[in-house]
Amino acid sequence: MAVEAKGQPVERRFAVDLHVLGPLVALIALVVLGVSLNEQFLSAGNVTNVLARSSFIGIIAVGATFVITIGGLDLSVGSMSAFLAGITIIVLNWLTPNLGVNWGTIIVGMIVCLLLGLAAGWLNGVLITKGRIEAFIVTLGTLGIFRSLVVWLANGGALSLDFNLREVYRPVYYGGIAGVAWPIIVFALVAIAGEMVMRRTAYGRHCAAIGSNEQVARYSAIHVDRVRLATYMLQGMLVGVATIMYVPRLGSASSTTGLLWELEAIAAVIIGGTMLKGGFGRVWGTVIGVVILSLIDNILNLTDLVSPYLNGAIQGVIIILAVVLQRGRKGA
Amino acid sequence: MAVEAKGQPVERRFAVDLHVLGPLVALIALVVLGVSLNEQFLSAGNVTNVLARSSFIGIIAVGATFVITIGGLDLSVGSMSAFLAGITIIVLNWLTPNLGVNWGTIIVGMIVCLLLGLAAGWLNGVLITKGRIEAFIVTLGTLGIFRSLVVWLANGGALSLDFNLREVYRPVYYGGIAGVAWPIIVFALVAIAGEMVMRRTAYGRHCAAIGSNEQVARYSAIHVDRVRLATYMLQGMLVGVATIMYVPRLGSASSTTGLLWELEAIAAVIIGGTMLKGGFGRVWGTVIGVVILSLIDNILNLTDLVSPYLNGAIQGVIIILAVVLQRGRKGA
Amino acid sequence: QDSNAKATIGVSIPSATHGWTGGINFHAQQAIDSLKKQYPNLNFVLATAGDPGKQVSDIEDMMATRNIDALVILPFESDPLTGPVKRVADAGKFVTVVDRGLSQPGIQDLYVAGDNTAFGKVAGEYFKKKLPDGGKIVVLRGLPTTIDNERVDAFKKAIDGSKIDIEGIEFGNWNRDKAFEVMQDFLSKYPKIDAVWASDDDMALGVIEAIKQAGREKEMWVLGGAGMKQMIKRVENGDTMVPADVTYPPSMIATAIRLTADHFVTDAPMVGRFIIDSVLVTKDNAKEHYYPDSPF
Amino acid sequence: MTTRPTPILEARRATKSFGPVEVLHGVDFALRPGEVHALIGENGAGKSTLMKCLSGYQPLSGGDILLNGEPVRFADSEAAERAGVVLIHQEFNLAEQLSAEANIFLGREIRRGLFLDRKGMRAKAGALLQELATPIGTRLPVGKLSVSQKQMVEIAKALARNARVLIMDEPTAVLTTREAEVLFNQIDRLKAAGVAILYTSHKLDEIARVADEVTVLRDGAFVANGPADEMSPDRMAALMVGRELKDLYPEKAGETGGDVVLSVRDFAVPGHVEAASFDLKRGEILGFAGLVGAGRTELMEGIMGLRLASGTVRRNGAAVRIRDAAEATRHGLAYLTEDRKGRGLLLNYGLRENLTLLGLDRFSGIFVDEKAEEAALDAAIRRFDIRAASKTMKVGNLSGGNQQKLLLAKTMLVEPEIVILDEPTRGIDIGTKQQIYAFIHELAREGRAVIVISSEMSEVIGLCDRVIVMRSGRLAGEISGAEITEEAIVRRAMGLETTGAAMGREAGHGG
Ligand SMILES: Nc1ncnc2c1ncn2[C@@H]1O[C@H](COP(=O)(O)OP(=O)(O)OP(=O)(O)O)[C@@H](O)[C@H]1O
Ligand SMILES: Nc1ncnc2c1ncn2[C@@H]1O[C@H](COP(=O)(O)OP(=O)(O)OP(=O)(O)O)[C@@H](O)[C@H]1O
Ligand SMILES: [Mg+2]
Ligand SMILES: [Mg+2]
Repeated sequence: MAVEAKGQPVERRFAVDLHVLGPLVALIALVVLGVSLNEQFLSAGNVTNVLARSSFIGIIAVGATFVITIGGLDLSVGSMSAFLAGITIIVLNWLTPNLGVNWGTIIVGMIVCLLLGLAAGWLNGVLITKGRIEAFIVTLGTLGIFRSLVVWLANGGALSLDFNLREVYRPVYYGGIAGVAWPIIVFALVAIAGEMVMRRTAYGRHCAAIGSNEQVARYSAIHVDRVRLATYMLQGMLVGVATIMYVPRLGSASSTTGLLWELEAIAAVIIGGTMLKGGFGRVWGTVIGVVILSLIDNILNLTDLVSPYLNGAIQGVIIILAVVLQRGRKGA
Repeated sequence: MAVEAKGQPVERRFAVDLHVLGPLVALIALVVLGVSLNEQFLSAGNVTNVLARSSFIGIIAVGATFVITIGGLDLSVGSMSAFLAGITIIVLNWLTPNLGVNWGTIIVGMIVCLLLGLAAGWLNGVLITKGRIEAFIVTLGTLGIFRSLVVWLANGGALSLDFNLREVYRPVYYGGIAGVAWPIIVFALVAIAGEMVMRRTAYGRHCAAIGSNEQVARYSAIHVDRVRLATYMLQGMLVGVATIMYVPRLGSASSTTGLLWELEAIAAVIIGGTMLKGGFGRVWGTVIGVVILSLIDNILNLTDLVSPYLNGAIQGVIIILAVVLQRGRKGA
Repeated sequence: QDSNAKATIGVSIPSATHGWTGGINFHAQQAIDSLKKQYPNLNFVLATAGDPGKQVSDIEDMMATRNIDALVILPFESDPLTGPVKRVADAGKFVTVVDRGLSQPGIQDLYVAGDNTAFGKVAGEYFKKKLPDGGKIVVLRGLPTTIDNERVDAFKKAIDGSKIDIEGIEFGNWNRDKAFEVMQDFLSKYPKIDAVWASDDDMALGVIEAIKQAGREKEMWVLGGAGMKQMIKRVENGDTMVPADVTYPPSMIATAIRLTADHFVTDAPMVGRFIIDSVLVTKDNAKEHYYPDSPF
Repeated sequence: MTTRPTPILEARRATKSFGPVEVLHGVDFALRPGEVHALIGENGAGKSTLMKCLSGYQPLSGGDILLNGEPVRFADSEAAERAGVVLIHQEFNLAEQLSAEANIFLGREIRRGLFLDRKGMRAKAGALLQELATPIGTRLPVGKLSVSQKQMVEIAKALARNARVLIMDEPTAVLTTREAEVLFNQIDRLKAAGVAILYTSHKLDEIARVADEVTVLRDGAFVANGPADEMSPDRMAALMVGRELKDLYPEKAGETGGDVVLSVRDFAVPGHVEAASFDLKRGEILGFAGLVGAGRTELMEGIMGLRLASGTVRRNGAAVRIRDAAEATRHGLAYLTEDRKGRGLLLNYGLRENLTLLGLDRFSGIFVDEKAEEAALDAAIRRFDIRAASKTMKVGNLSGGNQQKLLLAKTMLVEPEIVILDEPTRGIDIGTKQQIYAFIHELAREGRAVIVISSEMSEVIGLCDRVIVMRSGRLAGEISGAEITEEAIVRRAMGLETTGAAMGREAGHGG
């Protein structure tokens, strides 16, 4: 404590401010950059595109915020999503002849997707809590498992949703109300709910406690394992929600579906100011992190400043800069 | 004292045993499996192949063990290696006309590779210590940067080593002494050195102290930042060593060079019993972890039990099982 | 004719990371299954790799543990594989190289070549024909690899001298989602786009969705590539957005495996170079390029 | 009186502020070689802060520090250490995953060439711990040690630094009197060697034992200073608290005929406790005495379901199974851990979050009612006299004693029927102690049952109606009423006498 305390007054308040505003500042900087580079940048169309795109990673990243807050990690979300999409498509195609091309069928598919998500999360959670295996290893393992199950189900190709059913399903991604696309609405709802749960509920408090000191949590009558399991299931369910929004977009699942989403999600969470070591989580920060990430791609596409070969480098630099703006946070 | 002696030790020793032997048991299990599947498995040729190819990840993973022990993380090692390989090849091709096709040229190339590795590690380290940015973010950023620099240098294609020079260089990977291939020898030396440093030097101890409790380390007059920087530089240098062994194997560098090595390295470290949260590292465990990982691939090639689509699933399952064998460790 | 000659044939291909490689995987397995039935004494070893390093390992393993008599390989990249494949050939094994050639001539016995240059050229010429008095187009390229470079360079060369100008060019990673997002951004960036060269059917699907979303189907058409059955079907049905396609048939791997098998079961000399040409698929010839049972 | 040596370390008009709050207001203070100087004061008086400033862990906001008469500014603790000034922290300062030996020599490793001289260090560490009568395995990770053992390692670490000025912040807080005695012998040795020692403790009887000179702080200001032999514990207490303190312990209720609310039979915690059987009656205060490592903590943690354990537990006659703390709470049990920092509080969270963590369900329907929490916090601050610079500060920045008070408040928030207090007054100033004793009595009179584990003999004697003495994992005897004397307890704790332990056995058969 003492050292933290060194010359605290000024420095601390300062640090806190930056730390709180950091992600926001970075976001604003990016927007300014975008506008200056292309007048189309703030057009309704483009804004919708960017936000709608980020919704998948976004919804997943909200879950990741909780997982990381309890001091865990879930590397499997990306391939889990591909797996869920695959199964959902198979189920839908199989239901269509029986239930016909209508919302009923789709609803059933959605429910399957959610339940499967919960199950997948449960699998991760049980292996981690009961099996006492490092989350990194468990989810690295399930990452491989889910991914190759999709490839296997699709015979190495892509699983495609029945064409007619897809026409019915499309609005879930492309439609919306009052000009706001559904994925954006859902993302917003999930984010708000997430922030509420994290800040205002006992569960959120318990997550932070576990991540910050598991022993203290145990001695404070918190069911550490139960909370942990619940968190991984929450993550799984949110992957399900994201997948429900994803399937209608291209109506297919393949080996490339959800590739590296896990990395993007974790990055978003940390850019948002949550600590990788656990003990402190901030959902709204994550949301900003997600938007920052998809803005980077968008800006790179809207401009031809650099050879596309260097896109990766620019991304890297911006990610680091975005976090430099919230200095003072302990690096590890 | 009375209580110390009582019961408690037994319980602990038990736990420790599993935890210590865990990786070994897994390794042995895999070997048995391999033998039962194919009598060629233990042939000198195959054993050499497996060990030689694990040497890259292996050498890198030794560095990763230190990085993780101080409570850090380095996601950039894979693309760093690609980057180093690329530069080294460019330098070698450029030197050849002047210095000619001979060992002199190659030695110069090797030195360049090592120095560049140190520099790259230094970059990571400085951003993390001085910039106070989460290691995850910094190295995720540099991952993108290094990777796309290679792509850019190679104009999207591959950088290839001059064929004549390659012939001279080849023995560094394919040659050896007393039937033991060079990469194996180097890997062994690095591993032994690593274990010594971790166990028997003040530096090793300071790494563990920092990972275990940075505050305490600082109070104990350890120069936390200096040690951290040194560790990331060590990692960078070891990536350099690995790259020196790697270039003669494929004689080229491209966007796919060293792909996902970071994940394999971290997985190996954790399978080996090092804690992702830092504070405790075990180099010999890492070595076993690396061998386990490359055995899995090898075994999958020994038979056609499963559809190749499912390879990923098998890998996932085995990785998890390998760690189940060291239960009792705290999951997160 | 000795149809009971014993032989083990190793097949090393990239793992199914996108549509086309998925097709490769499918056709390879198909061919192997049917050949196994046909010639019980032929034994096959199939290995898939996610990167050149792994592919080299696979070859090493085949040599060390499966003592293969022949190797059929679709090199992940030419340069890294040249050395290792050469060693296989030097060991006296029969070597068949598929699609992309090795960096040194004369290593393989049999070369079943896909022609990436032709792939780009055919596409380019189609653009020239379809846009005689020029136009604005955008290009989505695959992953930064030699193949991709060959295709794009050939394409550029082909449209050279025409009044077609490439407004934007970005990597779509041979990935539908990525292509969809890139195209979305192209659409908001360029008010006028006459055509899109998606250079791959997977990406084409993403691109088409983006165009639909923007409601600009009427404005532009899309040329993909590789002959995915969905796309061939659209061509056959005369879809205005998908007027044509350029083949790059993953079935070439099957051809290669068959020919290699024949080397052991027939006495006909199986050496030399078979070029699987990239042909333009239009409404007229779409039928003969449609394989309903392929997943690709 | 011989002429005293010139001061080696001095503070002149030392002030220290954390943000807006000033916690040291111009303190003057001098430390002389070969002398033990006791610094005493209430919780939050500023003792630890002053010590941290003197040893370079925190910079002064104003005033000077003089070393051998020369003004110095220690850049950091390392600089201070180079000048020979070493601090033993009030809060543990050890790397849990590292061995005792590694911790003792951390940053000061003995090397042979490139490598560590591990044999040498193990030998030295072993010797040091031997001198401190704490023969633990030097290879054992510190995390596996008990608090008292950790404290000894901490002390050994400081001794290994061979300091000219040794500053000890409540070193005996977690030690039993016998262990403390071991420490005092070390202090005498150092004193003889001319080391200057700054010492603080809330156990005033100790001050008389070790100190040559005493300085009293109150609310960050200098109050009094004088030779120890002129200061009686009562006088010191008065100076600290600023009022007369009489009869520390309240009147005992006498024989409590309440019915049994908790009965434990044949209880065993593998590796720590065997065949423990005892009853707890409504309205009584039951003390558990014993030497460190006697396993009292483990027994209670076992009963609370916090450790693997076997045996039968009855609540009001009904057998219950308690698998975790939540179930214990449901059965009306609450446990105050002895390990404040490791198991008690979330140091990087605020007071409110910590206070309500155990009883959070009382504050949450769907959402946590933060207003209610705030109210609860205000109530707790008043009831337990918690002195915090601000309500939003990190608990880690609270003074040790105030952390302890907060922990007590947290435990009591669930209004337990049965309260198990493990070292409840650890690190708490004499004035507050009095309040807490009164509070414990209050609990008993309300008809709750209280178990007090304490290594402070006087506390057990002054407070408890009945005392069970434990000895290396077994109940070594029970004494009640007038029989409760220091001698009686010690004899049982050391196994010289076992009368009264009979009850445990009979009960064992009965259960
Ligand atoms: N880092 C800090 N930030 C803010 N306030 C602090 C910090 N450290 C100490 N304080 C405040 O300074 C005051 C003095 O604390 P200190 O620890 O010196 O008291 P103490 O005399 O050691 O009490 P105790 O006997 O309980 O240990 C307390 O009110 C505490 O809240
Ligand atoms: N967290 C722990 N892990 C492993 N062993 C422990 C732990 N805590 C204590 N022990 C062991 O149990 C023994 C008893 O611990 P402890 O000293 O807390 O008993 P106690 O009777 O509560 O003594 P006191 O309460 O006076 O400290 C110690 O000797 C220590 O070796
Ligand atoms: Mg204090
Ligand atoms: Mg205890």
